[in-house]
Amino acid sequence: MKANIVPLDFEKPLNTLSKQINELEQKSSLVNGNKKLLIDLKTEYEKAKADIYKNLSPFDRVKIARHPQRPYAVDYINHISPSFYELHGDRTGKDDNAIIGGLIEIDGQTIMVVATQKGRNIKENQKRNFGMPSPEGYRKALRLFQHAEKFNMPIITLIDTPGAYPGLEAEAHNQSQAIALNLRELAGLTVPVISIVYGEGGSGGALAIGVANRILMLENSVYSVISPEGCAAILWRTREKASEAAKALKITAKDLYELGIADEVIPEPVGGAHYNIEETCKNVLSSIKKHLDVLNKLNGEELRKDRQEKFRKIGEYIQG
Amino acid sequence: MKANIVPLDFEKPLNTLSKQINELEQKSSLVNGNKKLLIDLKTEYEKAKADIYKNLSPFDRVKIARHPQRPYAVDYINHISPSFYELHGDRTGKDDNAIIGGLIEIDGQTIMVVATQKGRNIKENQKRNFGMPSPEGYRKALRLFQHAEKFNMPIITLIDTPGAYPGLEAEAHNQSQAIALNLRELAGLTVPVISIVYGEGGSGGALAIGVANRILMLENSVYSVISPEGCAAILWRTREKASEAAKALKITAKDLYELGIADEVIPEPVGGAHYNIEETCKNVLSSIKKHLDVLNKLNGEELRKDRQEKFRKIGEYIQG
Amino acid sequence: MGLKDFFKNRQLKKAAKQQIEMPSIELKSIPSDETLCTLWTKCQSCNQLLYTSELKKELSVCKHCDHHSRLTAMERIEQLVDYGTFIEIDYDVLPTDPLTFSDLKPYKDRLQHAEKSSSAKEAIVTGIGSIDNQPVAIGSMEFQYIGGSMGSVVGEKITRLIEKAIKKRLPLILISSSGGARMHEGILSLMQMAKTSSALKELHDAGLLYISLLTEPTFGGVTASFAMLGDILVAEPKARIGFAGRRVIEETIRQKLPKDFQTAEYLLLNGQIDMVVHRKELKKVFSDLVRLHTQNDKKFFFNDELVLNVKDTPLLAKV
Amino acid sequence: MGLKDFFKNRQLKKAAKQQIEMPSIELKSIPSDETLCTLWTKCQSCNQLLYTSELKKELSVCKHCDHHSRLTAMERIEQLVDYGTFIEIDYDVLPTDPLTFSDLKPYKDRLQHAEKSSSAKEAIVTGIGSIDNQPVAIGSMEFQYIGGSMGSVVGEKITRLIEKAIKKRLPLILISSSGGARMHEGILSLMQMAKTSSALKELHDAGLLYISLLTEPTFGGVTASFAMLGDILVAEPKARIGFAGRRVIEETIRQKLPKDFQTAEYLLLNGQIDMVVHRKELKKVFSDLVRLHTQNDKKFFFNDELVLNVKDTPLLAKV
Ligand SMILES: [Zn+2]
Ligand SMILES: [Zn+2]
Repeated sequence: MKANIVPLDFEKPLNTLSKQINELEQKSSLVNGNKKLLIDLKTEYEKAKADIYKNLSPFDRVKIARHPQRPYAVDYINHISPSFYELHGDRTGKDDNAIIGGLIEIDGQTIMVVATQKGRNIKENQKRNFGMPSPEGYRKALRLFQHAEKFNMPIITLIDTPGAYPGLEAEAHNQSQAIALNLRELAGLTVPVISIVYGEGGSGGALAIGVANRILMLENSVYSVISPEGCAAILWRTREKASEAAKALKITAKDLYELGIADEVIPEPVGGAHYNIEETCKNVLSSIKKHLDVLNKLNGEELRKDRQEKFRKIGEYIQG
Repeated sequence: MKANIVPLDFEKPLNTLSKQINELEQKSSLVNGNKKLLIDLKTEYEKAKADIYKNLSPFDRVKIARHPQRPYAVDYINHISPSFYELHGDRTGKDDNAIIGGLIEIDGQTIMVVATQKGRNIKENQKRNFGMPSPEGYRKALRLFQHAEKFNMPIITLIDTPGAYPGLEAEAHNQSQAIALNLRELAGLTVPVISIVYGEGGSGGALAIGVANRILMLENSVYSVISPEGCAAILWRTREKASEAAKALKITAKDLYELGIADEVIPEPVGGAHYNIEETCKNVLSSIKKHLDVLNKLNGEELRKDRQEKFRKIGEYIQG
Repeated sequence: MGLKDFFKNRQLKKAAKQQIEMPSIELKSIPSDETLCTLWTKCQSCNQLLYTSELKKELSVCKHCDHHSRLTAMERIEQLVDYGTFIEIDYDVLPTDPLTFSDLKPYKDRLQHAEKSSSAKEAIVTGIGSIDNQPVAIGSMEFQYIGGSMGSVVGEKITRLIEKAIKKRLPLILISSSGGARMHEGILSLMQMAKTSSALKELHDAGLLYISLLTEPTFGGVTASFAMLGDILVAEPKARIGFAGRRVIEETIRQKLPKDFQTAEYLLLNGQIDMVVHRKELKKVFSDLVRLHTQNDKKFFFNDELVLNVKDTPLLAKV
Repeated sequence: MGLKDFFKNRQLKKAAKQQIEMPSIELKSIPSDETLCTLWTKCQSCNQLLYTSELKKELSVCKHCDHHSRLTAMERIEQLVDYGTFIEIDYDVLPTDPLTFSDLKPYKDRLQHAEKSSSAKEAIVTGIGSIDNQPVAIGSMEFQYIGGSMGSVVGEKITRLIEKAIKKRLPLILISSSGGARMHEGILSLMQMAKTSSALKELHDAGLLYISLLTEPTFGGVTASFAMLGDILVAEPKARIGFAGRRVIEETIRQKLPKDFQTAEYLLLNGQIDMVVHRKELKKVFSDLVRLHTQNDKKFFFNDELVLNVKDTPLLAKV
């Protein structure tokens, strides 16, 4: 257990063991019995660790996806590009900080990055609105998508949002239309679009920047039509059943990969991305490069068609 | 002098004569002297009328252009088309009533009309903001221009505005950008665009819906880079010199025709459009048809080029 | 002649009066027993009792308070398209249970129950019909079927309808009434938003007209995808339309919302829709809009083969 | 060696330190006598006295309060383009008096006075230069010339610059500083808004980059046309930018405006511009932006003939 990482509830056993091991190790000399105990504890720790991380429930993944120390968009941006020119505003009255975007570079190719961004503390979250974009945020995103289209820049979107903001002003400014228009316009772009769900893929608010040629998901990220809590409240009539809902909804990276929605699951370090941000970013970058290499070989029309066909195929029904 | 028409200051002599004539005519029988007087008065009236309307100063025209009974956009629309489907809103939070727009028909051709609209009383003017559009109004206009482009509809814009609204919210919502974008996008359209200045052509606020293949001006309308009062306040340091400014600025329909900006001056009934709205609308409609006939024969690229060339040529400078 | 037959006849006669030259063949959507046996209907808004037959004649608009009561998907279509011209397509695209989803009740059971209670096979009916002799592709949502929620079938049927509209160069009309995406198909439901919007991009680029009619209620993933992408957005009076539900918003912002919030009139005022149209004006407005958007297009022509080309004709229709 | 020559030399040396490999030839814009004789400059913002030469070295940014003081059109260009690469074009497009306009003073006289007081021939300088060896089309407004107002000449020179950028496939940079349209040319000035925006439509459709730099102050017809149409909008700190002037707005709405109203920072907060950039960072930012927007474009190549093709070379420049 790494120090200064806030443990999740299912990690508590590890935490206890880790403490005991630490205490024993602090002691300058150990009697034989203690040596034996230390070895046992370490074995137990490794076993517990393996058990826990190999048997994470979907809702455990939700907890990891929402971990307050999980890397956010700016962390990825800073790790994968030597520079970042952030571009601001929807041009019509607002710069929504729940969505950030701008120019980065990968292997000498300019890329437009557009991402949802949460804050790490109250002040930051006031600014970022807990990563819940307003219509103006989606309109800023659209402006940047169109900018990328004009200048032949691939687009990478980084997604981690509880969803589009459900507020009075958001409705008055037509949240629905902002999302809908992005869905339509993303579908028509002739540059590569890669979306990476790195935390919570919160319904339409996530999809609004997620109509991509490739959807990549970090191992412990989730993507869902509704939050487990919201689903539980409606279908089970209590938010307490969120864990059941998480399972039923099939929201983990693995689920989405199996359903043919996610194109790749990007591995995370044991315990989750926050245990090793560098490693996570390295995995993300190498995955981006791999997919970009393929997409860069397609021309504009092929890229548009590739993206549209990806979504055209989604859905299960019977006919006859 | 027509009853219930509010006379303008320079029309006062006519009003007095007209009253005297009416009073004489009311009398059931006239003594000879009175008969003579009546004839003299009528001669004098006709002479005064001819004098007044033939020697209107530019600022007199401004007064006619701003006459509270002058026909407005809805009047023209109702007279020139059998139906009007008004389309509302910028889709992002506001429906600005200083700009109206929608579908009309002329000779079986669907046309998109976009117009500034003033109100006739305090309540209406609250709604119409005295015909001063907000950025959202220009964005509604842009939406309708793009709609027209998609469905191959000619565009007619009807202009009568003191200018774009200079307010706190208007600035916060980027009035400049709203106008600028309309200038650019209008320039690129591949459908015919005809603009008719029917009252005040108030600077950038008018031009924002006035980048057209043909600019037509009603006889007593004006079109200016700045209001005569505003110009006088800056250059003469007193608004009292508005009349001089009006003259210096060359803002009448005739001036603009001579400067090569206006393509046609549409005649008004003696005294101004408000003396005979039917006749005015008939003149407007026949002028529209004439220009539409010509423009309908051009293809999209020709229309765009025709419009761009019109503005490309404007400007006087010396080279060498 | 039993009571049922009596009413059937009565309804037919009423309908006949409404429709010029309506041939005396059977109504396509046969009213359920329940409907037939209900002489009176209570207005949901003003509580007045109304003759059911008269109410239908009035397009289900209350004559006392002008309340637009809910219609079935087929009633919508019958009110809008020329009598006998509607040909349903893709009626055989049916729901399955891709996630083997179960909450307090298995999704499979919900589907069965929905079919029974709504007399519909899914939450949308799509097809081709004509409005004042102008052919259109039309889809109409069925709120009675799991709250008009969009799952794979709704997404697929809308997408196919759009594809047909593109192929035949037809104007598209979609009538929404939905609580949003269908949870029971999880991420597949969400992705229908992208699928339908992507198809609409092609329609848009093809220069075709799309009129979206928003009816009580339209929310969530439906509003945030195809329903808001119309070239012209029309709503029925007082219809509630929005992204998030009122309660969710009140919980989030912790304040009371204005009474008219998310009504059609509120949306009009806030620049989100083009017009609010009374149900009795709808057909004329749609007819005019289709005409106004097609008459300039020299490439547009009436496709005589149109109806014959439609392979899948589920109902005996006057062709 | 007189005082004037002394300062000229001194300035040259200072400039030499700033510019790598700056050849010791004459500075293109020869400082006026007034400038040369002014050892000290008082900061307009904090009133501190500054060595004029040092202030210039600091790009006219006050070292005490960071105030970005006004630059001439040529100073702007010199600060941004690689030394010796700027080639002015259309320097011979000169103003006339199309309306024979006269207020308290004839426009002709104002033009003469403007030329004298600003040492500029009109309110804009346009040309071709390079930024870190990347060729760009660049225009820079001269506020000292009738408040940087846009009349026929400004509109014509900008339009020609845009046309050149399209022809040579060059990124465009326009630096605005203007009170708006020039009243003395009446409607002709207004129409320059349409003319420049129309040209920018062509540039936009040609897929070329346009960076607009907004500097203190940019208002009226300039903001409401080309200045707001950049792909990227950059402003200098605290620059005031808007459509209507502060006083006009206060008179209209009859309330006091917030203190930061219409500042660059206010515009950033209100989503109207992409970034506020310190003058000392400007060249690097522009250089990066040009590179980032051109490196993906396989069709883009460095046009060696570029400089040679420019017919009108007014100054002896290092070519
Ligand atoms: Zn009622
Ligand atoms: Zn200072």
